[in-house]
Amino acid sequence: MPDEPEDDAAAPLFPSPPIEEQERMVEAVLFASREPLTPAEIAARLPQGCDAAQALERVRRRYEGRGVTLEQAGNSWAFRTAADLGWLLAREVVETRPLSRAAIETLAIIAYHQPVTRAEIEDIRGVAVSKGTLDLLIERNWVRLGRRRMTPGRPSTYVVTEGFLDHFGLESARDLPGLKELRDAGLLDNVPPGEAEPDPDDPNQPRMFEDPDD
Amino acid sequence: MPDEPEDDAAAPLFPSPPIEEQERMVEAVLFASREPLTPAEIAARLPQGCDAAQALERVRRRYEGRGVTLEQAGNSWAFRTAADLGWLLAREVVETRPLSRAAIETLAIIAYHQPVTRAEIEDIRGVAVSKGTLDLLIERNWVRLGRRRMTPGRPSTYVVTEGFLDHFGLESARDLPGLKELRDAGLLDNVPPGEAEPDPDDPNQPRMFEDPDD
Amino acid sequence: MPERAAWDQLFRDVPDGRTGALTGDDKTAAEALVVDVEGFEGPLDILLTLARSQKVDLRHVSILQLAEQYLAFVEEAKRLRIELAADYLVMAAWLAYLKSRLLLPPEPTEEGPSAEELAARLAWRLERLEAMREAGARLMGRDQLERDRFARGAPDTQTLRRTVIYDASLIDLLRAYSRIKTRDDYRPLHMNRAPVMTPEEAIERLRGLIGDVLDWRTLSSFLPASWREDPKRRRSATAATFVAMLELVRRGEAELRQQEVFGEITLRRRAADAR
Repeated sequence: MPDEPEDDAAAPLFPSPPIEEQERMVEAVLFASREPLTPAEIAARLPQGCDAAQALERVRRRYEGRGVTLEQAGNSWAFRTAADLGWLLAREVVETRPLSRAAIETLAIIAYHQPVTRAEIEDIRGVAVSKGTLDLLIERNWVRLGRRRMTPGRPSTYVVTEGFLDHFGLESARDLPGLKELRDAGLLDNVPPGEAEPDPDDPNQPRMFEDPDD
Repeated sequence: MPDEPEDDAAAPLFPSPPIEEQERMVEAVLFASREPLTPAEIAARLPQGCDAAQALERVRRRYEGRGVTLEQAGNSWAFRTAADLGWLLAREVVETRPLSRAAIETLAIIAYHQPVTRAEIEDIRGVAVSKGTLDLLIERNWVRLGRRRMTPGRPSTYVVTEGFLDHFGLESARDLPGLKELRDAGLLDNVPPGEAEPDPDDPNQPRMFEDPDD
Repeated sequence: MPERAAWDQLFRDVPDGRTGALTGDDKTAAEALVVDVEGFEGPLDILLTLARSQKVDLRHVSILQLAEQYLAFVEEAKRLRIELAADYLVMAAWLAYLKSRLLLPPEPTEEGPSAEELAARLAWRLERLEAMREAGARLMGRDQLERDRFARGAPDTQTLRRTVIYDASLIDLLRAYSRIKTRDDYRPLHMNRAPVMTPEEAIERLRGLIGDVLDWRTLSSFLPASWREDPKRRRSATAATFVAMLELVRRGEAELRQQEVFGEITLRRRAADAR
């Protein structure tokens, strides 16, 4: 077994590979993974001195319009078959139980209102959210706990994950369909348009689209 | 290969997609498939009138020299990581474990008594030394074989290596502290033999039964 | 949703909130509602369905009419002895209150939001719920992973190369050597001086002594002089000698006697003829 060099942090012993070669490497690493990878995760597998971001961009461009394309979901990247060819691949579909209406609504509310507390979800739906519904969304890796709200009781908030973005083919939560229209119509607020902040106990009215990752 | 499906027995109801589009389809089908696919299997998934063999050949050429290549195994085709990049997918996990008691004692005896034969090590430890223990120390590049002893049977001797000195920060094996220094450092029991009653609770007191060799 | 259709049917027939006598068919439809209440996601969901039956944009829905529709639904449920969950009843109470305020001229002294504001707020909540419902549908209509877009079917398995590096420090090395040297220097000394008498030693000793013991002798009289003073050594020797006595009795070489509980244990050689 070769002895590991003791000093990893030192300057690279070899010059970094040419960018074309880095591109091949990124291609190989991403092809091999089902899960989206962040540039940092990719960089960790490349030799020292590689520019993962640049190589990634080259790969993305190379696959533009192909049958397989490089997709971004949040901060992560993955190869996915082009959406227009989905009909060809019907036999690859793994049957999953369809989501209940409650789960779909809850998911939409979390996506459009994130970060959102359980009480806010319940206010919008007008009904209690069952623990099972949230558990299911968390288990599918579409929803996770966000930061606690700085209000009395410090309630947990829910946000959508990169897994959610990947699943629904969204680059970021900002790309949710109809987001702008809903926001302009005041339908993502906690109070009807024109009504003042109604609740003096709740000074930090949650704001839409705080970045879940910051 | 002629592109004209005119003389086919069953004329397709729809014009077949352009070959570029067929290429995209083959790309997507192969990417999403869980198993390698034969040209016939691919053709069965493409719309009527497609030329799977030709599209496959175009895909193969497109991926030539890339990080991922289209490879044939028997009559089936699948995307594979380029052979020269396989190492990218192997993750190195380095685990550090403490040397076993048997190994560290053997190493200490070799360091203090080198050159020393296996029989001598066993004599000093009072326990047999397994071959695995010596092999481990040799593999770790801390011990190597020295000259044979000029005694009957010409047994091998063991000595410590440069790697050993390097790892333990010693100029030479003679730098190892002597018995008196060990005693002063509190490592050796410094009560001269025959004086005070040894305390049975003293962990340094040998037990009636040696721990089984580890 | 077939149950929903049945339900809509029921209320389309009574848009002004008055229910006439139910025919047999109506009754069947109303009973389908029992199932349907289960299917509804709370009072707001029912209100949204009722509002849609008004066939106008939600912004222009008549809240008064909506309140009446809802109250009619609750009445109907009561008549059919359908158990409604508490929140449906809370909503009914609130809507009854809202209805009365919408119908009566506003009292100037009354504080808080006006009836119109409350109505607007309800309308907005319905609109918001509907917006989220549509957003959910749009989300589900997107190109979903493993339905419309696919990940690599046969991802390469990551091989994990595990390298174990054994490590030790100089102090480990010195401790190890000291341990060996300590063992060498003191082992015989410690072994002899350990304040423990083994049963084997005691048996040897007792067998040597017992030949002379024709009369009962106490256990303690068998202890060697050097094991009598130090309590630890005395305890160990006593235990070992007792075990030795039992062993000799088992072998038929001696007899034991204890005349009272916790009394002295005495021993003598067993007469040869008694064997």
